[in-house]
Formats: sequence, structure tokens, C-alpha cells
Amino acid sequence: MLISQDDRLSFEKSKPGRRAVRLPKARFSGADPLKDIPKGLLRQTLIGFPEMSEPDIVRHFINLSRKNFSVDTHFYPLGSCTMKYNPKVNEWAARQEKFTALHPLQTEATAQGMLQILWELEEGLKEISGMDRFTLQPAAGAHGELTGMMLVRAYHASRGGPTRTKVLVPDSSHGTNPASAALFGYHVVEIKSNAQGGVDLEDLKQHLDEHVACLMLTNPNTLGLFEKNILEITKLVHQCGGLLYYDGANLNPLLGIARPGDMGFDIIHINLHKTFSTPHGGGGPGSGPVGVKKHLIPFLPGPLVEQTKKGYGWASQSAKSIGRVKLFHGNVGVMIRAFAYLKTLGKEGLRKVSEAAILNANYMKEMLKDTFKVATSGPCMHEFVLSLKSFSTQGVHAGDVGKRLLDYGFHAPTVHFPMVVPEALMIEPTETEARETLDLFIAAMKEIALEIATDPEKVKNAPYTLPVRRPNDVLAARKPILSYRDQLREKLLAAEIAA
Amino acid sequence: MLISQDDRLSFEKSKPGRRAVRLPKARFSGADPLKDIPKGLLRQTLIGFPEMSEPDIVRHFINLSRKNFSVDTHFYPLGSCTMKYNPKVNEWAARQEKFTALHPLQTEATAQGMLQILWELEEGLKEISGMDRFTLQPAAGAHGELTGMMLVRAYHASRGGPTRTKVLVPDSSHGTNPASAALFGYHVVEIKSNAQGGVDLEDLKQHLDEHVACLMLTNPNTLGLFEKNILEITKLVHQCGGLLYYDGANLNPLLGIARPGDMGFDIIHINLHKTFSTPHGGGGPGSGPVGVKKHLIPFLPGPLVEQTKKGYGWASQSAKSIGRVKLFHGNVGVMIRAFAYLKTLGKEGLRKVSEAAILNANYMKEMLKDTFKVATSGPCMHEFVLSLKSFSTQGVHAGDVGKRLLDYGFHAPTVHFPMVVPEALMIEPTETEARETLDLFIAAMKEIALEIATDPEKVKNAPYTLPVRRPNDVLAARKPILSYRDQLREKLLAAEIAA
Amino acid sequence: MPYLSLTEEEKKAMLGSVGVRSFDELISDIPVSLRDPKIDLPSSLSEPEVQALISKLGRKNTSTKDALSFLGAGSYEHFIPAAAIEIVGRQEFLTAYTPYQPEASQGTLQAIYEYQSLMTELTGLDVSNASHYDGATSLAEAALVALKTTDCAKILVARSLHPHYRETIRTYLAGTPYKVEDLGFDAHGNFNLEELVKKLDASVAGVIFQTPNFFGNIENLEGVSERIHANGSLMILTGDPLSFGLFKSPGEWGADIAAGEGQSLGLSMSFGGPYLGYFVTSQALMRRIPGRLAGLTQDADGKRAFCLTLQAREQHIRRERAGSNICSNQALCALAACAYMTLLGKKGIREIAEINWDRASYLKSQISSLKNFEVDPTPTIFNEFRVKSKKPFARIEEKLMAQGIFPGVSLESFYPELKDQFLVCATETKSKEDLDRFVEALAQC
Amino acid sequence: MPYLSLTEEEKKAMLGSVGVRSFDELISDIPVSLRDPKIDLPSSLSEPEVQALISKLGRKNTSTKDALSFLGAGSYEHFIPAAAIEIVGRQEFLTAYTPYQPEASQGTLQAIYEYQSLMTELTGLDVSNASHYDGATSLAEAALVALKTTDCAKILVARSLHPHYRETIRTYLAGTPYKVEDLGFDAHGNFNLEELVKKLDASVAGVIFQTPNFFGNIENLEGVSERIHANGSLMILTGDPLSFGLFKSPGEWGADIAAGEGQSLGLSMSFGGPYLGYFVTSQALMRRIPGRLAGLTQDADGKRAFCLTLQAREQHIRRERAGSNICSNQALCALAACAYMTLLGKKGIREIAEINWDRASYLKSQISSLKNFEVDPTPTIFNEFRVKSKKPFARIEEKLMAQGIFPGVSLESFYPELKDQFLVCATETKSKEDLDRFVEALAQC
Ligand SMILES: Cc1ncc(COP(=O)(O)O)c(C=O)c1O
Ligand SMILES: Cc1ncc(COP(=O)(O)O)c(C=O)c1O
Repeated sequence: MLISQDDRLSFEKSKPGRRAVRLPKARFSGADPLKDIPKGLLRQTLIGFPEMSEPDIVRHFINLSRKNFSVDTHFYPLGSCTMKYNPKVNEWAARQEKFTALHPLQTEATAQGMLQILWELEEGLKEISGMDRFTLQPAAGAHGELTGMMLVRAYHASRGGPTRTKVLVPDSSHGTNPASAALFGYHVVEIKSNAQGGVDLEDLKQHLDEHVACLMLTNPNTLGLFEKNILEITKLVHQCGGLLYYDGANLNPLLGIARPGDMGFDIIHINLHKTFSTPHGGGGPGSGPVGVKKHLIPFLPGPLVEQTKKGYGWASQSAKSIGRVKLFHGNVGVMIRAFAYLKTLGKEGLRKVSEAAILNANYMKEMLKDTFKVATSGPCMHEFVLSLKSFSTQGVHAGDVGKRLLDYGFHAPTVHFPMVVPEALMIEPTETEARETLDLFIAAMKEIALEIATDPEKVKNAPYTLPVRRPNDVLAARKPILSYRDQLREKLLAAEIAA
Repeated sequence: MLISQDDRLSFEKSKPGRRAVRLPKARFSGADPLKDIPKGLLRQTLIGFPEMSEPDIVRHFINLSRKNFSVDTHFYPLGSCTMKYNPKVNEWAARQEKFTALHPLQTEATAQGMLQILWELEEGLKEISGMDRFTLQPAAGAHGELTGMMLVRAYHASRGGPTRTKVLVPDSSHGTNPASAALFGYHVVEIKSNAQGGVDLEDLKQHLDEHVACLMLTNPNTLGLFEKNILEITKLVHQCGGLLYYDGANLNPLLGIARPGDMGFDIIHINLHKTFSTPHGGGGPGSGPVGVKKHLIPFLPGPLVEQTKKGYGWASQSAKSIGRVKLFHGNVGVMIRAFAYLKTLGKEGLRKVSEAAILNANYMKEMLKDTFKVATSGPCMHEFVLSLKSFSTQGVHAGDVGKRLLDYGFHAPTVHFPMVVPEALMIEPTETEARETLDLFIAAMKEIALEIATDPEKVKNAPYTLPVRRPNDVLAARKPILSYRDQLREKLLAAEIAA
Repeated sequence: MPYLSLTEEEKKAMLGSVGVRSFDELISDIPVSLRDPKIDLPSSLSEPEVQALISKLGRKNTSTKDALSFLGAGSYEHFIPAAAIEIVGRQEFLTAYTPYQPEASQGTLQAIYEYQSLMTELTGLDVSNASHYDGATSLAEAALVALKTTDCAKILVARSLHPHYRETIRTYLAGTPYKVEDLGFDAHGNFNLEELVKKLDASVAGVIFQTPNFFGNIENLEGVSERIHANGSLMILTGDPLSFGLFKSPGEWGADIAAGEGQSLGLSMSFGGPYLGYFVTSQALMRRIPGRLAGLTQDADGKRAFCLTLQAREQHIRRERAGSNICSNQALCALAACAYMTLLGKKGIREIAEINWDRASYLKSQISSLKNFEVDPTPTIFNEFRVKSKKPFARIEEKLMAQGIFPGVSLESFYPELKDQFLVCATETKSKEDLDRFVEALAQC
Repeated sequence: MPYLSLTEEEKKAMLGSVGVRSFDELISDIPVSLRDPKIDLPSSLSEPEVQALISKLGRKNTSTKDALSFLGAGSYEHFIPAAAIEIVGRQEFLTAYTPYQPEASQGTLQAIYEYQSLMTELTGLDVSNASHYDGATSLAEAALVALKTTDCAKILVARSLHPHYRETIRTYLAGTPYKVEDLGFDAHGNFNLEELVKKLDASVAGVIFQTPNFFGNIENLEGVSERIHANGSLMILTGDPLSFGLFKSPGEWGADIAAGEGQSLGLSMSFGGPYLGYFVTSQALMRRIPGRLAGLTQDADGKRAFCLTLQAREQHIRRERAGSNICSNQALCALAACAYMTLLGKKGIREIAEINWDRASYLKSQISSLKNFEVDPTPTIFNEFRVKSKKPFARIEEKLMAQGIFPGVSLESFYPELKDQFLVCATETKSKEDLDRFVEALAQC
């Protein structure tokens, strides 16, 4: 049995008196907390913490890790997430004590190496995206979007004129786009997609007026298509005084091929945890630097790194700055990884990455198109979307195919997104996968198509090879049990009812 | 599917033109190897190396690792191997650049911290074992034994007298004991075990004469018994001019309880990878420091660390030294781990370790004794041996029970050793295991006993939950395929035969 | 690029399979005018060169391992158990993403669930999310929750709240109809009850305090929650969670939301991030909580299983009507905190707080006795306290830096009125010799 | 002890289950006179204290990352790919033992099998074991194999073999009937063919050469194996395997056994260990090979599987009749080498050798031009070469150490006749600036 079946919680493995890490016994002050701290300020009880030995804790977590799929163990073609290989030298770099043991408020003179990394990372992002300045503060893509919305508001406010209350987003956009705009009080207007999957220009034009604050766009969009009309789109929005926001989650296929800055975007965020190869950590941390064109630089959150005669330092904050959006300087550990990647990439590497990402996706699309309906026509960029609507007759949904793929040793693609495609399966192979891996995945997909035809129940009830099978999320949401204390309470309740 | 089924070799995953690590392009010398190195010195071809990308290599090895049982994932009661928890802080210590980046021939002044560790480790080993000086050079237990045999020979040679050609070992001894003695040209004489499993004093006496160079003993012995008569044994051997060698593989239960030095042993090795908690690494590296009493110090391999007014340094080698037994200073990385463990242990920790090791073993023995025959009577030390002979009627062997245990999520105990017990199963829980783990193992053993009674085939064909089932070792030895090149040759041969 | 695997031959073959003659056909949607931008980047480095570069840049830093540091102010130097570091480094945790597929993510899900459970215990509240970006953003979202829940327009914020948190809250609310108003502190650096009572009116959605506050003081919040709740407002508390092992937890003070920074629970300082935003609320606010939640449920075979739950709150379902826009969070940091708290355990989590208090108390009393420095004896502290220098702090800092000591964080840049005052922090990482060396160096100033 | 888990209560209960009243009943076999020895050890340290101690001791070392080191002589500073380090750190590799249970060890077994395959490729021989302790012991066992296989009594050893290897071989054979005899070197440091021919007689079991030898010279062994084999003896070669990517391999030279040190294949210097003994032989010697062997076979279901094989050679089966006594080996180091070689791959393994040669060649020519130093231009080198100083080497070393440079290993302590000569090594870790800085510093001497 390769993986422990003892899947109890640490709390359930706890036994009074056990202990892992010991702490120094010596006390220096001679003071006694129970006597020298006012009683009213003292914590009364802390009963719920587990008590385990170190060997058991290590075994607990290592066995938990073995229950995961991950990029280092599995092909992980989760569309829109760019689950590319996370280079080990980046990890090595970020774990150097010379960086991990830096305090964020150290003097500039004692952090010159660190500041140089931040500076050079920004320089690289500027070149690659065609923007003029970046803040590295935002912690993730969505945080970058929020920052972007603040910049939009501050910019328009600084110029006077009509109040701009509308933010336009395509109906194929990622959920964070409308959510970010709305969180900041904007009225979100959805722009329809045209038959090809791009922005419907006519629909766009109908919504363009002096109340438009901005259009948010990811390009290539979530269908994997480059917006053919991008130059016209950015012109139209600019003409009515709106700004253009670029959701950089899909920047990977454009490296060295085209730059959002050249397309006319004013603001952009980049997910370092996608295009710049930093690991996803089971959900984070990421990093979402926000870049702007010159006219927006004064509004950026501070502080920014600057280069002076004495080396690198923090620039004083502009009077127009929206102010900081985060504690200290952002997710620096993630930036060190991205910096190491940038150095590895170099000038020569950019196009190699994007070309392989695009080629891998097109190859898969082509090999699958006879078995599955592709949501778009023509070549795709780094990802593509299948529509599995035709299997509805057998009662099989996109999510079922995703589950069945797990049995074949592949992480599921993104399922049921983008919402504009019914029964969507969104596949992003990334550039770091070998052709053999793609071929194995393609074969599995075809096998599953056969299974649907001959034995749909098999697919509908998958997976069969994993620790659990189809956790009931309706139950989970109806009666949320979100902590061990909730569990205990439930048990007590059940016992009372029984009694 | 949690673990990749793509179990091809790296060689089989190779494709011409792929590459992982890149190296610097710049050359400084202007020289060209093809021109500037005499042709006769150049390698002609190196065709067999694999060509893979880094993402695929990482996935390859990480998936391989997931096919292993290990202490960090499984209970591993492999008798005689002391598979205790390997503390993470020891790993952390050994991985510090301030140690990994030290060259063995650096000047003493630049390695004071390192030398201090070696010094203090030796001091600790001396205290714990009751010996007077240690060499840290030997790389493992067996290497320590060999070193010990050299010391024995050098000692006797220095004293003149009769040539001592015999080394006595109990029939229950570990295979390395007779092998080490024989490798060094000694005539190995096996001493019988008595009915209780200890050294048969009468048999011992019969072999004691002026040709005895030494008696090698592990105590507790491989049956898990402390030699009651140890003081008499050491006296007897000493009386006939022989030396006493202590195989310290089983030192774990004696920490703080008794010392080999006090028992009368002249030479001892200690397995740092057992008692001192360093990891076993899939087979090594270990470390087997050899300690001696005063009269043998001049013979130790050099150099030894000494403390001087200026700090720590290398003592000049004694004229009587047997000479070095290894390159440089031994497996230093292992020693750093052992040092960290020693510091954690401290005075107070010693007895806690040995008591828990002994209690865990006795508890298991007691809980299993009604279902399985215990090879010894009375309490055991840190391990005990079951004899599964009674199951032979069902055709089930000790090895089968070991295999079946794998299905229950436990590594097998040592099987078919010691050889003096028929159908032996040698169980060493170690002190770091929790009682719950022991109970689960005990339950599994009882379950298996039931299976043997009701469905012996099930046990004989186990395991069922692992990547492979009963690799054919007879086939492997008959037609050894020991490398990928052997495989290719086999294939070619098969093809020729077919043609 | 070492991370690619397509060979030239494969590329050709695959282009063939796709049915195009050249790669450019695949990107024909991209206007030609945009293509092939000139990008000015240095050449690609090989791994040995990257390693050498990183080492060289590292050497240009003086880290807190090279110096003796008493810097705190929201980022704390703490011991991290080696086991926690190994757990966080497990590739299956590190290189997975959000557990959208629960069957393939039970490891991450159970770990998050355990994290949530630990955080509810530690804060004394009911429901923890799976993590937020950091203390500042978590607190800003807590303010938003208060504003939306109460439908009021104003947030009161103690000025003794970390200045970066205060600034972030202001940034988040600037340009919205919502308002932020400060609550001052008294001469000891504690909040002002009278001022609070005066400012509590119908417009107040929530009140935010920090304890230990930015000056290191443990606030006495006796009776505060009653007053806030009587006003129909929410009480939001933040503070170093490591202190909750010894001092009253947000739950015990009656808070509705505990939101803040969890860096001290096993994360390195790393020049400011990645850290860990914690967000824990009362049961009543459960469905208002931003971010992911892991929940317990059953699988199709009746087996216990974990999955993400209450997803209807989130952006990927609810889009512009979502309560928050957060998508990626700080999952790996939550895992680190989970491992840290589990390794310290019930006894350790109290002891570590006691030791911090002991070190800082010792240092405080030693500095008190120095001629040129003043320390206010009144506040109860955790691991940090305010020192007033009679000489210019810049001079003090310069002198100590020359001896390899980072003396602390200047308060003047944050509070112009606190001239020559600085924050000194002492955690369990400081030995008695370290503290005495610092005191001795100050004595020489 | 943080690594124990039995609580006092459990201990009591378990003693009860065992049926004894006190722990002492369990150890009643131990004579009372032996019990409870007084052991003088410092008190137990907690983990934060251990970490602090280790850091402090580390700071007392000047490592080759702190200084610019040109030390070699059997331990080499090389770049190690980060991926190799992560692979070796995998807990399932690190905390497993010898793969006695193949079903539970396919990971370790396949990795060893791949290591064996790579080593046969690299050395140009047929059968590799799973690892030996290190270069010195591996070579000593090779000598034993030669002695036993040929039933002759003498081993000839080139004096240009690493002095530690030579000493270890002597230690292993001292007090046995076997003899060791030296083969000298010429003025260039190369072995002496005439001397070899003269000494090759019926008593010779084997001859041991090193290439690149201890002085860094690539030996020209043309025609040597023919002569040795004609004499009925075995040819044993050792040398830095990293050089085999560029220079003739032992197989190509006609060796019967390649045995030596594999540290340069991805292992850190670590003050001398743990390293990796490699041991590779011709097919003919397969059953004489010491140590573990992983082999390919089929499982009960006909699936490909790996297992330890030819165990009948080994001590745990054959006891005193075993060919070797080795039990634990250096498996994890073999894994490191396996990962390293796989990551470098076919092209990289040649390139890395070329780069080493390039760096050393450049440095050699630069030092040649210095007034106070002499370098013999004749030998072909790999990454190391001999320098003769006109001034006392001790003075040179002192001067360079003061500038943070480790200039190289003095040869005089190993070969008294080589006064003021030292070995200088330059690997791929040195940039042009590094080399020029060294030359500049030497020029100032
Ligand atoms: C298109 C798109 N935009 C935005 C985001 C949000 O990024 P983050 O998760 O870093 O907040 C994502 C993340 O999946 C995305 O795919
Ligand atoms: C009793 C005993 N002696 C000696 C040894 C040999 O030790 P090593 O494997 O370190 O060479 C062992 C190893 O298992 C052993 O158990």
C-alpha cells in the first residue's frame, strides 16, 4: 500500500502529552507571565491544538502530499492556469538565506542585491510587455486587476470630465475581471462574443460612451484566440476616453511575438506564477505586477525601486499615487524565482517558449478535433476549448471527462469554463511538455470517447483509482463543516439527537 | 492514478536533440579540444547517454520516489537496521553551505567549526560507549569491522607471541562479521548459540586458545537478547589473550543504560546511520566510527582531530597507525547529522531513547506471542524474532508474511535472519513509533495469521497493491541484466534468434 | 531553453500534423504591425551562470543572519522548524494548483482544512478561510465585509494600527463612497476609549484595532466589543497571531472578524513576502468570508472527503456579484503555518509566546536603565516595544550598523510626532549574549 | 526528546500489557554492575538552540563560497544542478534502506539500475555495482579482486595515484600475504613504461593507474593493457569520471576494472564525504564484483521489475565465504550521480569536460607567463596541473589566503621531493574574472 490509509486529521491523531518541537528552557527576565501580566490580558484556554510527535507529524504531511497531483508528478493541462514546469534553480535561488533572512525595512545599503533583482525584474517585464513602469506589489492576478481599477479611477478623476462608471468585459472573460471591477464600485457591462469567439465589435460600439472607464481584455482570450481586431478595439475605446486594461494571465504565447503595450493597452498585470514559471503552491502565492504606460506612472502604488548613483533605492512616493495596495514590497520570494527564470530565458528564450506553447496546443487540438468538437475554428494560441455538448445525450458532462482523465494519470483540464461554451473543456498543454505526453493524453481522450459510446456509466462515475471519488459538494455547502471544531459540534448534535 | 505508469527507463524516454541543463558557452583559452589534445587521448564516442528535458527528468525521478516505502511514509520495522525517524533538523544542518562547500584539504584555520564538530562528536561517542578514542573514517558498519580486524592484527603483531589466526563469531551474528574477518585473512570459527539464544559458554571455551585473535559480538545479539554472561565472556577471551570486538549495530537499546567499554570490549564500531538517527539513503551512506580502549589508540587510522591552544587541528599520525582506511576524513555529512542528534539528545535524552525502544519491542512481542511463536523467552531488548515455522504446513514462509504486510501499508520486518531461527521474522519497532502504529501493525499480523488459516494462497501470492509483485530473482540471477546495454544486447540476441 | 523538449524534427512533424507549412500561419491573427517587437534583454544564462549570479547578488545583501537584528514592525525574525521547511518543499504541494479536482488534491485540501481548524482555535473564532494575500489586504477586505454587512459608510481605524495596513485600507476605499476615520492613541500608545465612544455613531460599519498594536502594546479591550456591538457595528481585530498563545485572542475580546498577518507562524521574512493573510470570522459572517474554504463532506462511496465549498460566494461562479475578487491565495504559506502550528503543538504555541515576551521584557528592562534612552514602563508588551533616544536616532543607527547591529525601526517616518523614537523587537532567536551585546552597544551611544 | 511519542500514561499501560511492574524488569539480563553508567554529556538542546549552534559553528569556517578556491587533489568544486539536489532530497529516497523488498522499493531499484547503466556507458565497461564507499576503498577492493582472481600476490601501483588511495590500499593489504609495489613517474609526472615492463612478472595480479593522475596529467596508456594482459594480470584504472566525457575511458584503454571516486558527478565536497566509490568491470569479472547489484527481471504477472541480484556473492548469504564484506553502500550518492548524469545528458557530459579543460588550460597558460612560477607545458591536462613556485609555497599560500584565495594543494607533504610545488585546479565554477584575479595575485607574489 503505497499511500497511508490513515487519513485521520492531526487533531484526531493527537494524544495529551505528546510533543514535537521543544523550545529553550532558559528565561532571562525573571518575570512570570502569570504574575506579571494583568490577568485580564491573558488568554484563558487554548485546548484545541493537537499534540503529536515529530515523526508522526512528518509522516502525516508527507503522506498527504502523496495524495496530490502536481506538475512535478503529472501532466496538468489546466486551461488558463499555465501549469508549466517550475524550474528547480528558481526554488534554489529563492531559498538562499541571503534573501529569506532579509527584513523588509532594512536600510537600502544593506539590501543592494535584493533591490537590484527587483529593478532588473521590472526592466525585463517592461521590455517584454512594452509598458513603461511596473509596481511589483500586487500579490496575484486578481489583486493586480483591483490595482488596475484603482489606477483607472484615479486617472479619470485627475482629468475631470464626465464620471466614468462603466467597465466593459467580454462575456468570455475570467471571473476575476468583472469581480475586480465590481468590488471597486464599477458598473460591469458584458460585451458579447462574436461567432468566431472574439469581441463583437458592434456590441462593443453600442456600449462605448463617455461613461466608459475602461475595457478589460485578456488576449489571447479564454477561448485561446488572439483578438484579430485588437488595434481597432483599443482605438475605439481610447476614442471615447476609456482606458484599456490587459489581463496578462494569457501572456505566455506572446513572449517575443507581440506586446500588449504595442497593442494600445494602458494598464496590464502579469501573473508571474503563470508566464514566469513560479510554482502555484496548491493555490498560491502568486505575484501580479501591474505595468502602465507613461501617463499612468504617477498613479502607481509606491514605493518603486529606483536606480541612483549610490546603487538602488526606494523612490519617494508620487503625490498622485493611489497609495500602497499591500504590506511591504509584494511577494518578493516569487519575484526572485521569476528573476531567475528571466535570466534563464534571456532574449533568445522568449520566442522559443511562446512558439512551443502554441505548437503544442495546435497539435493537440488537431489530433482531437475529429473526436471532439472544438469551440473555435482555425489555429489557436496556447490553449483551446472543446465543447462536449454532444455527449449530453449519454448524460456525460465535461466534468465527467475531467474525472475520468484522472484515472489515466492526467490532471483534468479546466471544466465548464469559459461559460460562453457549453460543456467546455479548456486545454492548455504549455511549452514544457513533451510530444509523447501529449500523445498519451490524446490517446486517453479518444479512449474515453469510446467509453462514453459503449459504457457511459463508467465515465460518469469516475475516478476509480484515487483516494476518494466525487466528494459531495452539495452536502458540503448545505451543512458546511469547515473546521475540526465544526466536526465535534456535529458529533455532539448527532449524539444529542440520538439520545 | 496517483503514480505514473510510465515506468520506462530514462534511456527509453530519450530522444536525440533534447537537453536539460545548459552550460556556459564562453571559452577562455582559445584552445580547441579536437586540435589541441592528442587524438590518441580523446574519447571516441559516448553514445549511450540519455537525452531528456529537465521537466521530464524531474517527473521521472519524483515518480520513482513515489514507488518507495520509507521511514517518512511508512512504519519500517526492519530488524537489525534501526529504522528510526531521521530528524529534519539534522538534514538542515548537513545541508548548510558552510559545511557542504568545505574542501577536505583546507587549512585548519579555515575549518575550525567543522573540526570542532568532529571533535565533539568523538567526545560524545566516547562517553556513550565507554571507549577512549575513535576514528571517524569508516564509511559504514562493515567498514568499521574491517578496520577493527586490522587493529586486531596490528595489536597482536606489535606484541609478538603466537600467531593468532582465529576470529570467533556466534552463529547468530550478522553476515558482515564473518565476512569482515575472512576478508582480512582470518579463519572464522562459529560459536553455537545456547538454548536461550545467547553464546554457548561451553562451546566458546572449547575454541579459546592462543590462536584466538578476537571474538566479535553484537550485544544485544540479533535475537534481541542481552548476553547475560557478557562479563564472563569478555573475561574468558581476554584470559586467552584475545581481543573483544563489539558490533555496535545494536547500540540503540543501551544508550545511557550500559556501555560496551564497561563490558570489557576493546574495539567497537557504531553505526551512526542506526543509533544516531542518520538516514539510510536507500542503502547508504552510513558512517561507522571505530572506538578503542587506550592500549589500541596508537594503532588507529589517522589523522585524528586534536584540541590545541589554537583551536582544533589534525594530530600527526602515530607511527604504529594501521594507516588510513579511506579517502580524506570519512562521511562527514553523516557526522554532522549525528552531531546535531547528539546535541538534541543530550544527557537527558539517552535513556529516554533506549527505554522507549525496549518498551516498544516488548509490547509488540507480548501482543504477538499468542499468535506467533517468539524465538526467545523472557523480555527482549529493542527487537525480537518470531519463528513462523508452524505455518510451513500451509506452505507459507516468513517471506510471504513480509510481502503480505506490504499490502497493509507496513514495510516487512527482516526475514529469514538470523539464520539460527527457522522462518525468522525479526522485528525492530524503534523508539520513535507511536503506540497506535504498533497496534495497527499487531492487528495486521493477526489478520494475516487468520488469512493463512483460511486462505494461505492469498498470503503466498501477496502483495497486490504495489507496482510489481514478486520479481523473479532466480531469473534475474540466471541471466543477469544489469544495465540498459545488457537489455539492448538481449533484444538483439532475441531478434537474431527469431530471424 | 532547458525547459523545452520539442526537437527541431518534432516541431516540423507537428507543424505537418497541424497542416501548416510554417509556424507563422498559426499566428496569422496577430496583426503584422505588432509582430516581432524588438526586445532588449540580456542573453540567456545557463544554470551555472544563474547560480553564480544569484550568489553574487546575495552577497550584496547583509541579512539578519549576518547582522544582529532587532527589526520588527510587522515582519518578525523567528525560528522555523526544519520539518516545516521540508513539508513545504514537497513537490506535490509546491507544484499543484488550487484543488479544483478534489480527488486529485486530497493532500492540499486536508492540509487547508487543518489550517482552518488551527486558525479558528488560535483566534478563538468560528470560521477561517484558506488564506488571504497578507495582513494588509486581509484587513482591507474585512473592512469591506463590515461595510457591506452593516450597510454603513464608515470604518474607524486605530492610528496604532500598522501604517501599511492603514494605508492599504485607505487605498482600497479611496474613490468609493466609503470613509475611513482615525482613532488616536494616548501617551502610552494605547487606544483611547473616550474617543471611540464619541465617534461611534450610526455611520460606523466597523472598528479596527490591532493588539499587540504597532508599538508593541497589548491593548486592553475590556468592554469595547459590547460598545461596538451596541452601536450595530462590527469589531475587527488584528495582531500577531503568535501572541495569541499567551494573550487574549480576538474571539475572547469579542471580535467579529480577526484578520491580519500570519508571517510569524513559520514564514521567513523574505524582504516582505510571500506572507499569509489570515481571515477568521464568527459563524454569522460565514457566507461573507472572502476566498477559498475547504470543507468536509462524503464521497460517492460514503468515505470522508474534503472539497472546496461555498463556492457560490466566489468570482468564478458569481462574477461581478462575488463578495471578493480573490482567486489565487497564499495556499503554500497556509501550509507552512499549518505545519508550524502542528509542530509546536498545544504546549509549544503557548511557550513560544512566553519566550518572546520574556526576551523582550528582559531587553526592555535593560534598556530602561540606560542614560540616553527612555522606555515607557506602563504598556504590557509582547515581543516589541518603543524606545525614545535622547540623541538623534539616525546617529544611533549609524553607530550600531557599523557594529553589525540593526537597532530597530524608526517611528518618525510613520509618525512625524514620534521624533527619535524607534521600535525594538526581540524574539526567541536572541540569546542572552545577543541582548546584552545590544544593550552594551546602546550604552556606548 | 522531540522524536519520541510514548506518553507517561502509555508507558505505564504498556508495561502493564507486558506484565512487568517496572522498566527495570525488562533489562534484568544486564548485570547490575554495568547499569546506569555516569555519562558526562551536555544537556539536551532544543531545535532553535541546535540551529543557532550549527549556524555559529558554520560561521567559524571559511568555505569555498566565501573564498576563491583552487583546491582539487581528489575533491572538486563543481556546479550541481538544483534539480539534482531536489531529487536527492526526496524523503522516499532519503529515508528508505537497501531495497530488500523489491515491491516496496522499485523507485530505488530503478534509479540504481539507471546509475549502473550510466556508469557502464561512461567508463566504457560492462558491469557496474550499485556503489562503493569511495574511491580509495573501491580501488582497494579492486586490488583484492585482482589478487583473488589471478591468484597472484602482488599489486603494482603507480606513484602518481592519489596518495590517499595508495595509503588505503596498503592499509587493506598490510598484514596479509599480499604485496604492493610502486611504479614511479617521470619528470613530467607521467608513468614510466619501461619500469612497468620490467616489473611485470608472474607475481603480478594487477596494475593500478590513475588518469588524469594525481598531478592532473592525462596518461597515455597506449599498448599498456596488451602488455598487462599478456602477463596474465589485470589492469585497474581510476580517475575523475567527469574527464571521461572528453578523454579516453577506462574501457577504451583496455582496463578490466574501473574503480574510483565519483564525487565530481554531482556531489558537494562536504569536507571529504560522503562521496561515491564507483566500481565497473568487464563481463568476465561480473560475479567477482563487490557490493549490491540491481538487475532487471519479470514479476509474477510478467511485468518488468527490478530487484537486487547475484546476492549469492554477498555477506548476508555467504558469510565468511563472501567476496566482500560490504553491506551499506553509498546509494544516495549514486542517486545523486544518476540524476546529475541524466540532467547533463549526452551533450552536457562532454561539454562539462571541455569547459573544465578550457578553464584549466587558460589558467595554466596565464600562470606559465609569470616570473616566479613554472608550469611544465608537456602534459595534457584535464582540470588540474602542477605549478612550481620559486619562492616558498607556505609564503605564497599565506599571502593569497589573506586575499581570500585558496591557491591550491601543496605537493610536498605527499611527495617530499616536490618542494614548493602545488596542484592548481580550475573547474567550470571559475569565471574569467576569477582566474585573472588569481593570476594577478600570484603575479604580486
Ligand atoms: C484569465 C485570468 N485572469 C485572471 C486570473 C486571476 O489570477 P490570480 O489567480 O493570480 O488572481 C486568472 C487565474 O486563473 C486567469 O486565468
Ligand atoms: C548487526 C549488524 N552488524 C553489522 C551491520 C553492517 O553495517 P553496515 O550496513 O553499516 O555496513 C549491520 C547492518 O545491517 C548489522 O545489522
